[in-house]
Amino acid sequence: MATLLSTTDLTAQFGGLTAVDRVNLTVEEGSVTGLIGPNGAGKTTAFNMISGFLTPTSGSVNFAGREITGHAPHRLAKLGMSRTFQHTSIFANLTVRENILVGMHLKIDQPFFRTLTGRIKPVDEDAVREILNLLELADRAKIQAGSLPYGDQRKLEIAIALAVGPRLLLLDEPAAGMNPEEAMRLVGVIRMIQKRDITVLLVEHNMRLVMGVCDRIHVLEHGRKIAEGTPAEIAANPRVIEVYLGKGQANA
Amino acid sequence: MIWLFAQQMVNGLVMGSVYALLALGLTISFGIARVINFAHGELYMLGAFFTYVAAARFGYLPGVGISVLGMVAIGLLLDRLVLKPLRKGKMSLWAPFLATLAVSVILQNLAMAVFGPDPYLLSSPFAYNPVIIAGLVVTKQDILIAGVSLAATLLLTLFIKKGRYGLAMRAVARDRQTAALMGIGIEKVYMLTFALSAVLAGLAGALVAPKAMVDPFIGRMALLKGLSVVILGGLGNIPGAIAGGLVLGVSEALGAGFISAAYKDAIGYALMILVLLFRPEGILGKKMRRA
Amino acid sequence: MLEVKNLDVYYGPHRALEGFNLSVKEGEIVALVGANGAGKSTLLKVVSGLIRPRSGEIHFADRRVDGLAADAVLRAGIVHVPEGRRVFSDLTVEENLLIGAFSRRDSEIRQDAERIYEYFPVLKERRGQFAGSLSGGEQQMLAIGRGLMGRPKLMMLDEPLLGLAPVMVEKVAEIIQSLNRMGISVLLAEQNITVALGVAHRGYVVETGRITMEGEAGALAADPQVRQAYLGI
Amino acid sequence: MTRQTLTGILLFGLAAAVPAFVANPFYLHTGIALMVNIVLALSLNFILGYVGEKSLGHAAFYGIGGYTAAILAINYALPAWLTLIAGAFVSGLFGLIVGYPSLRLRGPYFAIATLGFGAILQLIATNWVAVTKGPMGMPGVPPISLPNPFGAGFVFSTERPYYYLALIFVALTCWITYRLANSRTGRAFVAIHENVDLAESVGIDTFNFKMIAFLLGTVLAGLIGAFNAHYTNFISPKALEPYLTLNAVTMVIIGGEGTLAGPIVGAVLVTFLPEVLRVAEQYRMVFFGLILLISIIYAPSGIVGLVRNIAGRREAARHGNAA
Repeated sequence: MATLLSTTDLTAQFGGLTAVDRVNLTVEEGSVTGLIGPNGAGKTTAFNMISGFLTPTSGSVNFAGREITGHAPHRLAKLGMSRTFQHTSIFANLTVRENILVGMHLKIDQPFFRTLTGRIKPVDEDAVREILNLLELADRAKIQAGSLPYGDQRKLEIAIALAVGPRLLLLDEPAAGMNPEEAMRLVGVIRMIQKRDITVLLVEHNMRLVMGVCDRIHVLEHGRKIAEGTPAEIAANPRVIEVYLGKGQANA
Repeated sequence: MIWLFAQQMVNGLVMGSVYALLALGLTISFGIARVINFAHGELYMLGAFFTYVAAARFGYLPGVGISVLGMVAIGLLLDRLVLKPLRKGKMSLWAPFLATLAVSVILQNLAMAVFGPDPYLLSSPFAYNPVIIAGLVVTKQDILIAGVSLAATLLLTLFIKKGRYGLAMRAVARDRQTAALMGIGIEKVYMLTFALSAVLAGLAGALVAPKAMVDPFIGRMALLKGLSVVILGGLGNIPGAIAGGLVLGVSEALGAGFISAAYKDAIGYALMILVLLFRPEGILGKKMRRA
Repeated sequence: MLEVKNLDVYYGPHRALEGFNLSVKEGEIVALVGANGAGKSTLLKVVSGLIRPRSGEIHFADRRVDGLAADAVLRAGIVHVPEGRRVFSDLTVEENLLIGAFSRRDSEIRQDAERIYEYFPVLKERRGQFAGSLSGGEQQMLAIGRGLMGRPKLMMLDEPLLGLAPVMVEKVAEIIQSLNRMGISVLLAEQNITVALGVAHRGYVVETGRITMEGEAGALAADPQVRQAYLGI
Repeated sequence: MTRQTLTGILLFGLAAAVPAFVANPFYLHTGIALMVNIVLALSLNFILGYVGEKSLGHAAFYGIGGYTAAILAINYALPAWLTLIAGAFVSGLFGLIVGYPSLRLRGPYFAIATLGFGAILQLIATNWVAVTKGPMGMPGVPPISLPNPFGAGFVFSTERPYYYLALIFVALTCWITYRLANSRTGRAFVAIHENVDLAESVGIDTFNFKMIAFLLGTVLAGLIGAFNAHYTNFISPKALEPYLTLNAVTMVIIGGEGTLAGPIVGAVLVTFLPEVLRVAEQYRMVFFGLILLISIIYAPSGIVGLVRNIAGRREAARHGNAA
């Protein structure tokens, strides 16, 4: 497998505080990779630097063979990276279908002036339906997104990110606020995404989900990477157990 | 030439201290309550008119005092009637924007209905006797303006640094939720903020009125000056507002003296646009994140 | 002392707490453990009056306190030290302490501040510095000190160990126990099971807005199921 | 053909038939004033309603269009078709200059910059006497005339041709708005308004699209400003007055931002409501201020939004998903 995404000595400082400290991550093409760590470990900051929402203080990000450090998010989307956000982030006043259409922005070839003169090209309805079906949202297409139940809103977020047609999908705490059944169904969704040759990098607190779905896991603490490995390796790693459960649990 | 320069510097510092007052009011309402008050100019206008009405019976200085009391009431009304309903639910930055814009139009046109469009002259016993100090001409009114502005600025700074509610204001500005956990009545802090902000604007109006005319439209220019200063100094930045006010006053006076009096007012906007282009966080501000 | 009955809390359409029951008795340290996003912070915020519950009741010292504003809850004797410490970074250490006593009108505020400096000498050294310049552990001490300035009967601590270096974790754990010895009851919301259940008398395990286990702290610490709920193994 | 298109065509047919039945020039004049307001409101709607940037200097662009047309027509005797285009173009050029630095920034900077720009422009119009004739304004802007290569051109000497030209501009503006609604660009506009981070993350170049919306708005405002200068034969610094901006903002907000029908409804209300309610002249602006304020506090999505919400709730109820 080839490396799709890598960071080199990625660092973020705010004032005197170093939120992310020389972190090296790699994400193999086709894998589901997890980024975990206790709250405040710097996961979301790292995520924001990778996805272009935050410019790193130093270090670099490489994606699909080119350096993308500090590129604006819309440029990264063009290169095949899309993401979800920690707090539910949808277009609340648009319908579910319109949310997907906005997600397909880059796939619709229709410059501004053609909007005014030429025929408005019909949208690729098959693609829309496919995404809606994948996230089990097909029967909600005409509903205003803001009035969906919470679980459906979280699914819609993923649907929007998939509509971009990414090679790499970044999921920021996709299971936050989901009940256990919903979280387990999310495992199925992520597997399906993986089957479609989309690489996934996820930040998540729900360990059951992380252990169940990831091929590889990176662990951050205090802005530094403290471990990397398969779920089994991570679960057995004394340093990780100490971080999560406190001292003395490793040999319990 | 040197005399002209010095004279314009003095004139500039006098006006600059007024601009600083205006900008301080705008800056605390933005810094603490996240509201850009587009009716701030009308508060200035009301301060001048209140003084005009009160001075006719009680004389100028008592008139200024009465006007200040009136401004407290106006500030509280603005917060309770207009801004408080907008804080319910999710507060967007925009709703208070447009709401204060509407308030600005209402106040301006109410003033017009009451006083008519023609300018009034507010007379002050200090406005007519120039004093010559080291060859520079100033009126007592100028000295009063600079003195009161300086005193008000100092008092405000002191209050915010040392006062019990000044501390509360800073806490709310930084983190509203945690401030609530400390037992700070957030609504009280907002009321205080807008009362203070209105007093600062009204005081500026009351002080400048004897130097210029009073009409229902003077607020528009006052708002723009205040906003230019606030952009110059950095939004929500108190030392920035003071420094920005003085910079604007001096640049305008020098511009009027050496370039063109007609475009004196354009200098502020030109400065503002330059700052927006090259240093949007303001001269004294910290670097901000790209959008 | 604190009695939470049948609490339901919603964020918009999303249910954050469901049929939540919990109690803290006088003089007790109670640990509320569970993964991130389980609802621990939400419970604390509801108790301290930042969030309104949809249904259920909260009683404190024989008074009903649900629906009260944050300052009224504080005056009733409950102090909430929020997650992430949330010290006011551009206020000085001293100002942070003073603001913790904002709800008080008595004349002993200064004395209390001195007592806290005695207790946390590091803070005394830095009393004039901006709180933002303190290290994580020092900020946590400041947050606790600030909370003490409100003279609480019950102190609720939200993730006080988060992101602290191991030495600091032990130090803060000791502080929690000594608070308790001063006669303050403690509700401790924490991810770090070992420390939390180590200092607490009783504990509750929260998963996705529901309490799934409760009991004596030692017994919970020994229960393999708790560990499983955490690591997903 | 959708019901919406049908309604639109019907309305335009009706509007086009009006001059055939109405001879009174005052009524036609009111109709023209209404249509100028509609174009102004719809042009602001691209900025305020679609991408959600609070432009507080819209009158300035209307005024730029007017002054450009007036100066070119009076001083250089350029034909009206050219001055109208020039008015639109110059206004757009200034839109570019103002938008470029301020649309990049988040926060209130754009609103403040546009407000300041409006003030600078009024200052220039009042003081640059050599070009603008100063505060008294420029009378004698020639009427619009259509060129005729074979003889005398057709001069607009009555209200009727102006009425039709205004109707064409309304149709053009409505057409653009309508086409945007279901297009990629229109969706990008709304997406930026709703959630700028998410919009950026799906590949929308948000700065670029904000710029497009702003240029669209300023060009159309300039065009209708130029038209009005020819129609009234006059331009003065009054055309740049902030009250005009506020009128436009009121129309967009009370009607319902980000829709086609909203600003039109708003324009109708702002044009006729004071007449119907017999609001005294000097309280008219107080009245607009109050309805704007009430709308912001109690009906932030405007009249059209209220209607839609009711309809939307029905839709959700039908699907059994009202959460």
